[in-house]
Amino acid sequence: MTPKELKQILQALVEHGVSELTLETPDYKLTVRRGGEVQVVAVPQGLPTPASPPAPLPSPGPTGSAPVPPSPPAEAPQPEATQAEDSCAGCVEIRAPIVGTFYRAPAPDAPPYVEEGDRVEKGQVLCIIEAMKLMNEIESEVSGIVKKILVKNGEPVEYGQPLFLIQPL
Amino acid sequence: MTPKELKQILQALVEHGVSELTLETPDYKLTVRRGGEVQVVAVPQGLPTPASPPAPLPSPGPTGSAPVPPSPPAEAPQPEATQAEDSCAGCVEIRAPIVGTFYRAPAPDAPPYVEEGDRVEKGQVLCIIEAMKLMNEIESEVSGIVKKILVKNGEPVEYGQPLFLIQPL
Amino acid sequence: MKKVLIANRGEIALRIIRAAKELGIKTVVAHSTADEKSLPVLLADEAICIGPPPSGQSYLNIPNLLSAAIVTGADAIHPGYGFLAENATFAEMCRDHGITFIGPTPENMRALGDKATARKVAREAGVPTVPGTDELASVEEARRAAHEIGYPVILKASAGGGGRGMRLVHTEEELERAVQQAQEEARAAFGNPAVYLEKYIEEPKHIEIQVLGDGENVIHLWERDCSIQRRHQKLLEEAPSTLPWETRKAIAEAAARLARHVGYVSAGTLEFLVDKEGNFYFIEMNTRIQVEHPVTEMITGVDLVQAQFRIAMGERLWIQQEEVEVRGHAIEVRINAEDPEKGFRPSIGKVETLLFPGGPGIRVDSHLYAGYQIPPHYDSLIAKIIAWAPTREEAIRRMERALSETVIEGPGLKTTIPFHQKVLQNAFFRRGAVYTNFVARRMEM
Amino acid sequence: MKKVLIANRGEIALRIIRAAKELGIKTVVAHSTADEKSLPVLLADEAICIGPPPSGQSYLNIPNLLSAAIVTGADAIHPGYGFLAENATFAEMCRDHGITFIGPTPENMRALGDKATARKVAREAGVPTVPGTDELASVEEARRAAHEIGYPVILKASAGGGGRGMRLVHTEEELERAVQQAQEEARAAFGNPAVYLEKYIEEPKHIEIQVLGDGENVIHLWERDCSIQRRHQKLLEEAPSTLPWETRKAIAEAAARLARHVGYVSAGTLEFLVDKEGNFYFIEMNTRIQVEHPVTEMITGVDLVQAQFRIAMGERLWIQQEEVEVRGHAIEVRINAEDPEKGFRPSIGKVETLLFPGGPGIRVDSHLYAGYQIPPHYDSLIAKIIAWAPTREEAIRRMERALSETVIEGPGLKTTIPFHQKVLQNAFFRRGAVYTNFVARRMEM
Repeated sequence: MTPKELKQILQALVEHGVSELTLETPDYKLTVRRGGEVQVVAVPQGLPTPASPPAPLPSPGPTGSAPVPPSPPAEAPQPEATQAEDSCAGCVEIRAPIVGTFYRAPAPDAPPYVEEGDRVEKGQVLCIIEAMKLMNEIESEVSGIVKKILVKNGEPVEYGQPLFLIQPL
Repeated sequence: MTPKELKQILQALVEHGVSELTLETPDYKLTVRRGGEVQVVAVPQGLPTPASPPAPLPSPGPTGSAPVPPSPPAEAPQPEATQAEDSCAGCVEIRAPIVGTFYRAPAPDAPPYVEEGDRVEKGQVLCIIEAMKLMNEIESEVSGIVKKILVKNGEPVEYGQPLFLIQPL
Repeated sequence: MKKVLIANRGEIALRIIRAAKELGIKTVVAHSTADEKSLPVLLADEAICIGPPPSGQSYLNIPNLLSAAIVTGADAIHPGYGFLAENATFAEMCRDHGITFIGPTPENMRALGDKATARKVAREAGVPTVPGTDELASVEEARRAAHEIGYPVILKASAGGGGRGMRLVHTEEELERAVQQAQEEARAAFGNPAVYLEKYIEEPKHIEIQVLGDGENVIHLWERDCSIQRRHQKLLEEAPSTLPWETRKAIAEAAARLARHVGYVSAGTLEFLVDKEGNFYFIEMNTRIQVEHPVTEMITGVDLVQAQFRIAMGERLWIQQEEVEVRGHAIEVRINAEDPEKGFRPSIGKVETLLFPGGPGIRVDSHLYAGYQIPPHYDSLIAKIIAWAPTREEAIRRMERALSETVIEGPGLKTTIPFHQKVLQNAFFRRGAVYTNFVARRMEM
Repeated sequence: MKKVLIANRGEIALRIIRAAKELGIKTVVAHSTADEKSLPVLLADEAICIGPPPSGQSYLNIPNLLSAAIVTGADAIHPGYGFLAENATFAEMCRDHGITFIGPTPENMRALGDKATARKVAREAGVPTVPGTDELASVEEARRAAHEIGYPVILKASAGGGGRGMRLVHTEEELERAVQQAQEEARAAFGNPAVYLEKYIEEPKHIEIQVLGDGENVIHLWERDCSIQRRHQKLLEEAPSTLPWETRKAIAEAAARLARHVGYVSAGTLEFLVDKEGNFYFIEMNTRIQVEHPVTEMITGVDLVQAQFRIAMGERLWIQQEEVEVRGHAIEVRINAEDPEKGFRPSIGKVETLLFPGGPGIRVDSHLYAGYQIPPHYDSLIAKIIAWAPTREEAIRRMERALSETVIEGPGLKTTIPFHQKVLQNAFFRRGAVYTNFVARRMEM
């Protein structure tokens, strides 16, 4: 049993006002007793939720409510290829170094720089981010296979937003 | 189990008010017991401390900053003799049922009703609380030995303030 | 005055502490065991426990309160609102014990305390009251009176309030039966079948006038519109009202005249109903500070609670009527721990996440803090948010902005914020078309 | 204007959100990765990350900011204060991209942006400046000028600021050596040895005038006294000042005249030194909203940030000078995350317990929430508390009351609250005897 599973079980106990539980499975045996004089103040001290939540994001738009990039450590001033945590174990994440509009091809009628499944070399152009009418080529920081393209053509991207997952080879 | 996992489990226990837990898995057996009177405040989110603390109590004076009586359970409307927790195991606490001035004797020149070490009977007068020029006799609710007199003669007392510790016999 | 005992709790206890602190007067909060960890107890110079949670044994416990004042050396008592605030006997006992009661004299309270006496005083002062009768001796008397007043009329229980024993009568045919029903209901509810009859005012505004008196001089600080009510509970108040200038002035002057007539001392409020034609009728006087006093403070700049203190210390009124200047518009919402989706059922609990609004024109009066457990023993008011702006339209938008950034959360805790957001968005409210049955009619609640 | 991009952070970003919300304008907060969990990001309609924590790469990153406005469809940018607020090039680039810059025109900024040009403009408008010279070519020139102006005089670095390259000279004997020392220091600090000379104003008050212009009309909203400073950092501001009425009026009118002379657009502030005789000297203009703008809002009832929006939308000034009415007195304290006992050293950390003051006359502008981690990358201002009351004395007591109920606590977190409490208690401060070296002289800090 993982700590996360245990947490879920405890959560359920609290929600249903259970004070004692014994559970035996082939894998484990669990006994829990709650209550007595225990007064626990576990305070959700994160970001408060305002009475009216922010308006839903006009899609497409890069905002805090869009798929949030795992926040880079505050000390790392430059967004870099980092280990992707979610969908692709061992993958490297290529993030937007500037704010702008994401284009997969050099021109509207040209073929995309890369497709999912393509093999790319370090330094190869993956996409363009247009910012203030300038086209900025974004290069791959590793050699590998493009596992996932995370942004659609023509969508705005914010600083640090993950663009590609690349499985290094 | 890693120390980190253990920490997470303990965290979860605290958060869900668990007082006792036993967990047996093929890998390990875990038993956790958390204290009886445990009051855990994960985050110091209780009563805040203002920038300038309340002025020190003009002694003698009954205030929140005076030795605070363990708060009676909210449901018990009447202050009653209760198990004293601190200085005298098994003692019964006699508390002030009204607000007023505490007198140990019926008159300034009379001897006190009781002294520490005296044996008292249930119903015996222990002291007087003067409120609005009326003398209210406070009687012992148990028979026993007066272990401690908690208030000085002539001091004001607030509702619920402990006055005597009596060891029942 | 050196030290004041505050015989109240919650936000008004805090409000009184703030006024006293600013005047350099020490504070003692008298509290029940349930309020031991309340913000007023923390912020006062001293605190003294005066009884168990039920208010009958603590906040209404006169011997313990007086005794608390005596033993802590307090030379004054501020009663706040509710509890003992309008209890003439308590005010008298304070006086007998040499303790200044911060409020009107017992004589003021008795002259205005019950509705019947107050109506009589109003008539003496030439202030219109709702046309009506005394207790009805017979159906025949009711018939004569109703004919004279003109239908529709309303029957009310002499002993009662809160809607019980009330009957609306549109025509003479309905009258006899209605009188009988009202009497039966009144007997069942109050043990007294006596009823009286009044003119029924359709869709009235509830307008109240704030006055300040020093026993000789009385000034008014204009009106508050408290028409947004649900079952006679005020929920949202504003000042000034949207009434025409002449009407506002006429009501305010009538109110000041009445208060002057009884030599009123301290802050007080005179309540009126105003019909669509601008006719106004005095209903009753509240001889105390009101929950909604901040809206008047916001538009006049006068600190009403400080004023209560200063008058109680014997100061003559330091502002003349001509010096009372109204600036802009203010709205107060009462945030109650109630679930507006479930019939405003009280919703107690622990406040875990708390974020109050700030910025220009926003005032917050609240005894909440993060971690505070709302006790189940008292009323459900947990915060007042007041918005000021140069115009009513801007004040409404500012209040909407303020509520959008407010967070009061805890397990199972519900507040009336969503209700207020709906009121503020309501098109009738926005154009000032409010009256005492607004919530029932326009909000369907 | 439909949507504004806020190119700032902290309390001013929140202030701008509030103004925009009340005007029905959508908001996008441009933020660095360090401010991802900030209150403005939460409360805005949208948020967009524009760079890493260092402001050079985020809040000063013009391409990313403009690009952020373009991709989010914002048609306006509000720069707040600091960062790009007074950058004429940025304002120009906004214009070039069809984005409304909420502030003065680039031309306004250039006419008033640097001190030397601003002094010239002031002289054209007949507004007195501190008597002084341009860059000194020789010690001989310095001698002649000092003789003409009269001792004491002060030498200042042309390229500099913040005290370096400054020398106070009391007599002609000291002059030559002082010029040489000042030049050496200026070279070392700024790579430019040029110095100039000015009349030294003893114990001056720092008085600034708030103006609002629409390009043609300019009104003033009276003054703020910002004399309570430490090392040129303002710590406490108030309005009105304790100067005599004639002096106040003369300075305010001079300021409005200067702003009118350049066809000023938006909100701006003109700074003056005022000596003991009431002579006043223009120093510089801040072509943006200021940290201390709330004190003016409190006494005039005018929302200055909303005014910036309305002017940017092309509205003509909706208030005339005669309609600007001052009511009461307001004081602002800047609460910084600094340890006043350790030389105001920045003290960052997590805010665990938070309780802001409330009640009458109190306004709080702060981006804090319980659980907020103060990032180390930006300035240390964490909250502004503003107290309003009918008189200065009452405002001081109200501020003391407000600070006594404020709690901003976290492990290792220190704030300037104790410093402000000392200032408020200071007898010289209480009688209005403040000047720019008050903190050094009266507080010994």
